[in-house]
Parts: sequence; structure tokens; C-alpha cells
Amino acid sequence: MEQIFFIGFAVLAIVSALAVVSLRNPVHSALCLMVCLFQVACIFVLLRSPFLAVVQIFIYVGAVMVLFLFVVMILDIRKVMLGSLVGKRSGFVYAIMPLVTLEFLLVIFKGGLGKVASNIPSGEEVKVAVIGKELFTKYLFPFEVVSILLLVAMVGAIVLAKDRDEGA
Amino acid sequence: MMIGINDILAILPELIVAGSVCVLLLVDFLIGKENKALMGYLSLAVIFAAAIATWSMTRSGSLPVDAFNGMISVDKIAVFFKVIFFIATALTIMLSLSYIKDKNINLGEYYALLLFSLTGMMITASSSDLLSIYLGIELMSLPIYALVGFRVRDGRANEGAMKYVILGAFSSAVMLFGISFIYGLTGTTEISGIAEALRSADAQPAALGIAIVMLVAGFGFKIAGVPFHMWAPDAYEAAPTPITAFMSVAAKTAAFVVFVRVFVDGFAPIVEQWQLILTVLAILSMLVGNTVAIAQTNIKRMLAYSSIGHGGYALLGIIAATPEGTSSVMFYLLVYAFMNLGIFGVIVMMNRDKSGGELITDYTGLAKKNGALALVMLIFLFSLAGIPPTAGFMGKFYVFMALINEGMVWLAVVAVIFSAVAAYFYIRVIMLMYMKEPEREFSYARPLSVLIVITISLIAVILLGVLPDRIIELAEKAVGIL
Amino acid sequence: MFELADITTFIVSISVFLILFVKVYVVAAVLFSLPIPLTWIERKVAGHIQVRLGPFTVGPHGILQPIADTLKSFSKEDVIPEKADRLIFILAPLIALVPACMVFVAIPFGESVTIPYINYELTLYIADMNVALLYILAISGLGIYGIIFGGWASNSKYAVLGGLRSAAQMISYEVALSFAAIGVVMLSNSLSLVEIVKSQAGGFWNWNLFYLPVGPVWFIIFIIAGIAEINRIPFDLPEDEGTLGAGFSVEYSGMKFAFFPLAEYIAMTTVSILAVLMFLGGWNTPFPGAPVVPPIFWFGIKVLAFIYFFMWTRFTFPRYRYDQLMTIGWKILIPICLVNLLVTGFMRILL
Amino acid sequence: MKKGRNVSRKIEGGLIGLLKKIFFIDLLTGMSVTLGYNLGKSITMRYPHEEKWIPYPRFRGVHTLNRDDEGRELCVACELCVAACPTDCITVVPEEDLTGRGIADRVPKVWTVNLVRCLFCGYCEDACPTTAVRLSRDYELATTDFSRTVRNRDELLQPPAIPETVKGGVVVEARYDKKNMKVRANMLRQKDWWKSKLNLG
Repeated sequence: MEQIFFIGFAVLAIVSALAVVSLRNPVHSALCLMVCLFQVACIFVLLRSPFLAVVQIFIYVGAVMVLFLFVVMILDIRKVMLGSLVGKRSGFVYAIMPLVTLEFLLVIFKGGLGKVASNIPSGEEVKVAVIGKELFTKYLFPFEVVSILLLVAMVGAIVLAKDRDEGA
Repeated sequence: MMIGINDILAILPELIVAGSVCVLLLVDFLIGKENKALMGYLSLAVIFAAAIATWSMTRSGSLPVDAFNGMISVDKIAVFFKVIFFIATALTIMLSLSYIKDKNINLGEYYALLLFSLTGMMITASSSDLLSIYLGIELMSLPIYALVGFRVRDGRANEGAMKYVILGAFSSAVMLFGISFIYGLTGTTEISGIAEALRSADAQPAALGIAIVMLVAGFGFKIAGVPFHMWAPDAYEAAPTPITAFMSVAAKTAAFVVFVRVFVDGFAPIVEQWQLILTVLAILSMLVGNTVAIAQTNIKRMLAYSSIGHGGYALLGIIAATPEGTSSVMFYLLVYAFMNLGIFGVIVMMNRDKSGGELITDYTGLAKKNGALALVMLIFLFSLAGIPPTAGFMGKFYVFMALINEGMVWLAVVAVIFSAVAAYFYIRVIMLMYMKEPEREFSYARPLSVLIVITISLIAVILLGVLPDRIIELAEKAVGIL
Repeated sequence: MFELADITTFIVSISVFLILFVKVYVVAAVLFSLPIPLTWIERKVAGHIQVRLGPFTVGPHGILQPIADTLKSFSKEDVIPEKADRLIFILAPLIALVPACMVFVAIPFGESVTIPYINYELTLYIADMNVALLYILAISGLGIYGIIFGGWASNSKYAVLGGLRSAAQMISYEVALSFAAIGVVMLSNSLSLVEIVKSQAGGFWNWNLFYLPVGPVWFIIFIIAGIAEINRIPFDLPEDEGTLGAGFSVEYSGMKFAFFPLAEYIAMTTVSILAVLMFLGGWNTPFPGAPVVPPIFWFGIKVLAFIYFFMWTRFTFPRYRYDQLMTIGWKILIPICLVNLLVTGFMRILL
Repeated sequence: MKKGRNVSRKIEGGLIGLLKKIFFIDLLTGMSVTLGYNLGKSITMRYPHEEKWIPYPRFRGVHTLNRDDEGRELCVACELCVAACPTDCITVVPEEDLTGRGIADRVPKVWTVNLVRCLFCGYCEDACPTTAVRLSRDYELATTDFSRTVRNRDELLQPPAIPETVKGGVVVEARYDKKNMKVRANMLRQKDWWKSKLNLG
């Protein structure tokens, strides 16, 4: 049962991810990206971490994509311009894509993935309290660095967008 | 699992820098538009304080210190690299003091972003976990993205910054993917844990190869190694000149810390797997960097390619995968910091008028007009080319020695050949300066701060070239040879 | 051969599945019929606040008016503008409606009731997730895509402007809304709505609303952000009649158009229910000494009061200007949230 | 100087204003007003089903042609109303009549008014020397039949629905006669009914 659901979500995620890069219209791409992120959230549920799934929807599907759409709608990319966005060497890209896929598949099925791993997480559902505790003890340092990172992003964005009287 | 005072003390220098930037951002509001240089002086004070904190850590003799449940490990290598970061950032700030006023981009956030970037580098240097390494690298890169595009009214700056941001984000994604592979394969992100897991594994899964390729791609982007170098010339040209210097010195050094940590330490058990990939990367970098530089007309682009080439040389020390190799990389990067900052100092001086100092032909006949400046430039160029009495030669010498001691003589020979090629375009500039008649009047910016930077760099380049023993000794102590 | 035990487990699992199915069915039926009383109530409230009578013709006191409206919507011509993006134009109303309904999976309407005769304890919720609150906030945030996509696909400048405004508004107010939710989580120590309600049992002085001084502040922030989230006056800039015609829905007609108000009503109910669960003690009685009435009664009363409150504000306040909206969101609500979060944290630790 | 004074006033207003903002005083005032309306009585007139407005006598509605106490037509077909009409909506064709139909031997053979053109200015009323033409208080002119827009003499001679004696300015009970599409006000059945309505306010 779970396997069936996983395959469903995974296939849909991959198909929508392919659609994101192959569709010409940026809004359609954004829609597909939403679908893709949503499927990933569903896979998180299957992996017994509903918190991560919900946060994925909350932040990526709920907030980040809204900003993407906001920008896309303001940019108003017309069909003429879309042609120029797709590079001339796309044939090369299309040739490489199946190769990379093949390589990955080979590695995954022939390469003995996970032979080194020693501590595979158990199938228990992860409680929010546990995540919180880990975040503020074991992962406190990365957590704080991330907060500085966000501050930097904010400062940088404001500096670049700020109105200033600068001679050329 | 609780966080104690020892953890805080271990990251005291980082805390000093990060905390004071937040204060500086507020102080910036109180400072008038004309006095933004004050922000620069305050930033220098912050760096000085952080340097003292770092120094006192080495004095206390408690190194290496592990903190934050294995996220942070401050050892002597970290301290050595941090010193390079302090020097690079401080000199960059001194170069910027007059430059950003001249170019009318006189904003207090400029210094704040530089200090944020410094924080990221320091975190990278003292990290012992892939997670904090990644975050450190991002924290280093984000402010640089903003600084590259700092001249927002300049179309060229926008283009360069845009390329840098998009490719940078892409490389970060690849890097993260690689990290997740490593986590999946070994079950840990801690570098010692990774080494442990790899050592105890009976067979190496092929997926590890993919992970290594991805990590090389991600980190290779940060050192602008070929074929991940496409952004470098555009971004170097786009950025304000002091930032170009900062990128080519500090950001690159930080990426090399990662190579030392992840590859030399973490992937030590599988050295054969990554040595080949890095060798290809190094040879390509030296090839492309040194040959394409010949065709450049803009001196910043030329230095960008030269920087790519130097990245290749420094990688050789990593490829040696021995403590000796590591120490040679550390020394090389220190030398590179001084000579590159010095030459950018000269360019900043020449940047006085609008187009001046950007094109190589702008230096035509400089020797006739200003002999001292031309001589300084000559010394830095000799150093970059690796000509004996200068530090550049010593840097290369130690890297090659490390290679030869490991038995990779052919690689050392290849590198020497590329050095010879590189000498061509450095000496071309010297030819223009000394052999041609001046075509125009020069006007220089000669604020005291830039002169100080050039003087410091000059002294360092000559001293390290003539008497490198003490610093080499420090580096070797750091990696534990002595 | 089947053992008896096998058959009983089979029956039990089938019945569990059936009960779940019935629950989902009932909730869905209630949700889709919800707009019928709500539109009537809203129009009546609107009428009386404007000293009018509201609908009066169809049925006694116009009670059949919503049905007439529905029939009209069904029978209207379904226009799709020529240069619209057909697929997204058709999808958008669904995208608006589906998340609004999905939310109800996690909403508890009461703890449980014991069915007489068969002695079966029936829980009054479909699922008690341990991340229910986050789930509801996350999913209800998706409804905004209906508006954004609808506005974009219409290929009309007013519609696009409506969509843009909606996007910016949602980003600004989602933050405050989440902060209010975090405040409640800190007060109740759980993300599960059932647990949150349980923590407020025993009289109205135990409600999160009356956790002085931070409770009322969270409550007000939640209400303001909630109104902005569901795009109702005074924050209904996406459909600002004054400047945008009808905003994002200007090109829609017939049943496709009807889906948007439908989603809005369901979202309004969601926010009301959330406010009741988070701040007003859910189905707990406010006066423990009073005669016992079924908990669902209290729940219904409180939710209805909230729905009335939303209608009341809608017909009282003028619409905010766009820059005022942004100012309220970023410069007032979020700083207050941050300060309040600190105060709440200290109170939880020290008291 | 001026600026400084403004600032100080702003702070004063600002303090009170701030308190007002914190406790949502203005918003609550507004909400109390609307709540009052919500609970109060509606002023909607359920015309035509239950109520009907009776205008004041000065209201100018459809024309009527009056008779004298003995039932003779007051109109003498002098055509002064036609002359006075700014929109030329009145048509009068005189004829000689000796049967005593009118008060004089000259009576209108045709007296029609086109209500689509008429602007109810009342000039005809003023021009009439015999007070034969009056504007009544009938205002239900909507029709689906275009021929109904021209009223002829026989219709106009009918007494108006609202007699002149009724004071007006009141709402009376009414019902809608679906068959004839007419609003029937039953004010005449109940004497002084409107007065009690008036007292109610």
C-alpha cells in the first residue's frame, strides 16, 4: 500500500519537475513546481515526518512560490522574449539529460547504495518536540548561523534595492 | 548536550565579528553620508578585536577545541587560515576607504557586508561538520553577491552580479546534493565521522563517486576552478576593485579550507578516488587560466584568469594529500593574499579617472612618469609570475616540493611549464610600463590607506620571499609535522 | 479456513473505514451546503446594518434566496475570455476551493460522543494530527493561488493587479498569522488542536484569550491577520471594486465565479473555527457551574458569533489603502508579534 | 517656530491618538454605530407588497380632468394648456357641444397627454382658466404596453386613485394586484389609518 503511494507521488514529482523545465510559460512552470513540491511533501509524510511535510508546504508552496509568481507576473515575459531565453545549445542539454539519468540509475541499482551507512533512522514518526530539542541542542550552531545568513540576505537585498543618488 | 561557556569561547572571534556588525548596522544610521569612512575604521577595529581573540586562543594552549557537539573544531589550521582572512579583509577595507567615496557608492552597509563575509569564512575555517561548512560558505558568498552588484546603476555590474548569483546558487545546490549523498552513504555529516565510516566500510559504493564529483563541482565553483570558472572574469570585472581583490583572495582561501577539511581530512581513506578528479581540475585550471589570460585587454579580467591559474597551483598541494601538502597550500595562500592585494592596491590607485586603470594599455609608459609605482607593480607581477627573490616563487616552490615528495613528479613538471606560460602575460605588462613612451598624463588616487596597503604587501612579499622559514614553520606546526 | 478472530478484525477494520468515510462525507456535505445559510445571513446582516431589510422576496424573509442565486449561477453563460490561458482559467476556481475544504480534515468539532445502544465512542474529528495547527495554516495559505492564477489567467490588467495585490498581502499577513499561532502553541504546549482545546478547559478564565497580558494581543493579531488572509473588508484589496472593478474575478462568470465566494465563505468559517479553538476554549463551557449542555452547542455558538463578527466588520469599515495595508502588516503587526513572542516566552518560563 | 508648534501639537494628539489606536476606540465606535443600526428598525418600505407611499398634495403625477359639482366637464378646450406646454405633449381638439356635457358650449373632442414626453412641470395646470386640468398624485406609470403612455380624455376624467382630500405624506398599507398589475392601497377602507402610522413615526 505504502509502496503504491510512494510510486505515485514519486512519478508525479518527477513528471512535474520535468514539466517545470520544459514548459515555455513561466506561470505554467511555477504551477508545476508547486505540484512537484507538494509531492515531495507527500513523500515526507510517507517517511513519517509530518512536521517536515507541513513545513515544506507552508514555506515552499505557500510562501516562496507566491513570491516567484509575484515576480513572474510583474516581469510579464512575452512569447517573443521566451524564445531568447531558451539557449541555442539546448540539443546538447537534451542529449546529456538521458545520459545523466542513466548514470544515476546505474549507480543506484548497481552501486550498492547505503553500504556504508550505519545509522538508518527508524520508522517511528518524528515528534515536533524532538525536532525542536535537536534543533536547539545538537544543531544550535547551524541554526544560529542560518539566522545570520537570513539577516545578510536581507541587508544585501535592501542595499541593492535601496534608492540612492549615485553617479553612473 | 547543553551549550556551555566553552562552546561560546570557541567561537568568540566569530561572535565578536557577527555581533559588532549588527551594532555597526545601527551605528550606520547615525553617521552622515560624508563620514562613512568612520564605518571602515570601526570595522578595522572589529577585525583587530577578533584577531586578538584568536591570538589569545592560541596563547591559552588549549587548541584544538571542539564545540557545539562536533560542529566546530578550532585547531591551528583554522587559526592560520583565520589570520589570512583577517589580513585580507583588513587590507580590503583599507583599499575601499577612498575608492567607494570616489565611485560614489559610499554606503555603510559595504563594510557590514564585508564583515559578514568574514564571519562566514571564519566559520568555514573552524567547522568540522559538513552542515556548518556549507552554512559558512553560504554566509561568505551571500554578501559577496551583493557587493559584486554594488554599483547598481552600472549595467556591467548588474550583469556580472546576476551571473555570479545564479551560477552560485546552482553550485550551492549541487554542493548540497553532494552533501546529502555523503550523509546518506555514511549516516553522518561530521567530518571525522565520515572518515571513520569510510575507513570501516568494506567496499566503496559507486554512489560515493557521484557525491565526490558533486562536491568538487560545488567547491570548485568557489575557487573558480576550470570548468566551473565561467563566472569569474565577469564577476571580477563587474565588482568594485577592492571587492575583486577580496573575492580573489579571501573567498578563494575559504574554499581551500573546505578542500583541506573535506578532502584531505574527511575523504582521506578514499584518496585515490578524488585525487584524479582534482588533478584534472588543477591541470585544466592552470591551462585555461594561464593561456586565456594572454588574450585579455582588461587588467581585472587578466587577473581573474591569473587567479584561476593560481587556484590550479594551490590545488596541487591538496592533491598531494599529505600534511606537507596542506602546509604548502597554507603558505601559498598567504603569499597569494599579499601579492594579489598589493597589485589590486596599485589598480585602485590607477582607478582615479573614469576609464583609467582598467585597461592594460593604461599602464603604458608608467615607469617614465612614476618610477616608484612602476617598480612596485613590477615586484608584484614578478611575484605572481613566480620569479625567484619574491614570495610567489617560494609559494610555488613548496607546493611543488610537496608534490615531488609524494612522487607526482610529472604533475610538478606540468605545473612548472604552465608557470613559464604564465610569466608571458605578466611580463607583457612590465614591458608596457618600462619599454614604451607614456601616451597620456596619469592621475593617481593616493590616499594614505592605499599606500599603507601597498607598503605592507610589498614588505610581506619581499620578506616571505627572502625569509619564509618562520611562516613555513608555523604552517607546518599547524598541520602537525613539527 | 478463516478463524473467527480474522473475521472480527476484518469487520472492525471495515467499520473503521466506513466510519471514516461517513465522517468525511458528512463534513464535505456540510461544507458545500455551508454557503447557503451563510450568504443569506450575510445579506441579512448587510441589509440591517444599512437600515434595509435584505432579501425578502424568495421564500419567507428571503430564505430561499441563496438557492435562487445558485440556480442563476448554474444557468448563466460560462464565458472564457478569448486570450485567457484556458487551462489555468478553469483550474483557478478549483485551486481556490480545494485547499479551503482540505483544511477540515484536521479540524475537531468536539472531543467525542458515545453513541447510545451500541456503546461506540465516536470522535468528532476526522484526524487528530500532532501538527494540525501548522497543517491548517499551511493548507489554507494555498487558497491564495486560486486568486493569483485566476487573476493572471484572465489576461486582464485589473485581474492581474488583483492577483498581485493578493500575493503581496498574503505574504505580509501570513507572517503575523503564523506568529499568533506560535503564541498559542507556546501557551498550550501543543500543535494538536484537540490538545490546545483541552488545555483551555474549566471556565473562561482558562481560555488563551484571557492569558493576560499576552493573550488578547495574540487574539487581536490573529483576527486582523485572519481577516487579511481571507481577503475580506477592510483588507479586500484583491477585489477592490473602487479601483479594480472586481479585481481578480472580473472576467469570471457563472459557476466558476461562484466558486470564489464559496471558497471565501469556507475560509471565513475556518478562521472563525480556528479562533474559537485557539483562543475561546473550543467546545469547553465558559461557566463550569452552569447547567450542562452538549459541548457542540458551545462550539456552534462561538463560531456563529465569530462569523457574525466578520460580517459586522465587513459592513462597518472602509477599505484600507494598499500602502496602509502594507504598513499595518510589516511595521505594526510584525514588530508587535516579535515583542509579544518574547513576553510570552518569558511568562511561560517564569510563571 | 511654526514647525515646532505643529510638532508639539502632534505629540499631544499623538498620545491620545496612540491610546485610542491601542484600544481601537475609533473602530469600536464605528462598530457600535453599525450594531445599533443592525438591531434597530429598518426603514425599508415594502412597496408594492405591503406598503405604499402617499405623496403630499403638491406632488405632480398623472393629469386628471375635473368636473364641477354637477358633473359637467370643466374643460372648455381653450387650448391654453397646449400653448403653455413646453414639450408639446398635450393635444386638444375642440368641438361644439350643446348637450351640457361641459360648463360651456365648447368642449374637447380629444384631450390626450403623452406621458413619455411630459415632464410634469405643471404649466398646464397654471394655464388652465377653469381649473379643469390638475396633476394628480398617481405615480405608478411603469408599463409594458406602449399604448398606455398616451392617456385620453375618458381615462383622465376618472377620479384619481388618491382623492384630493387625502392629506398625503404617509405610508399606507397596500397589496399588489398581480392580475391587473396594479398596486391597491386600501387606505380608503380604513378611515384615518395613516394617522396612526404617522404617530408611530
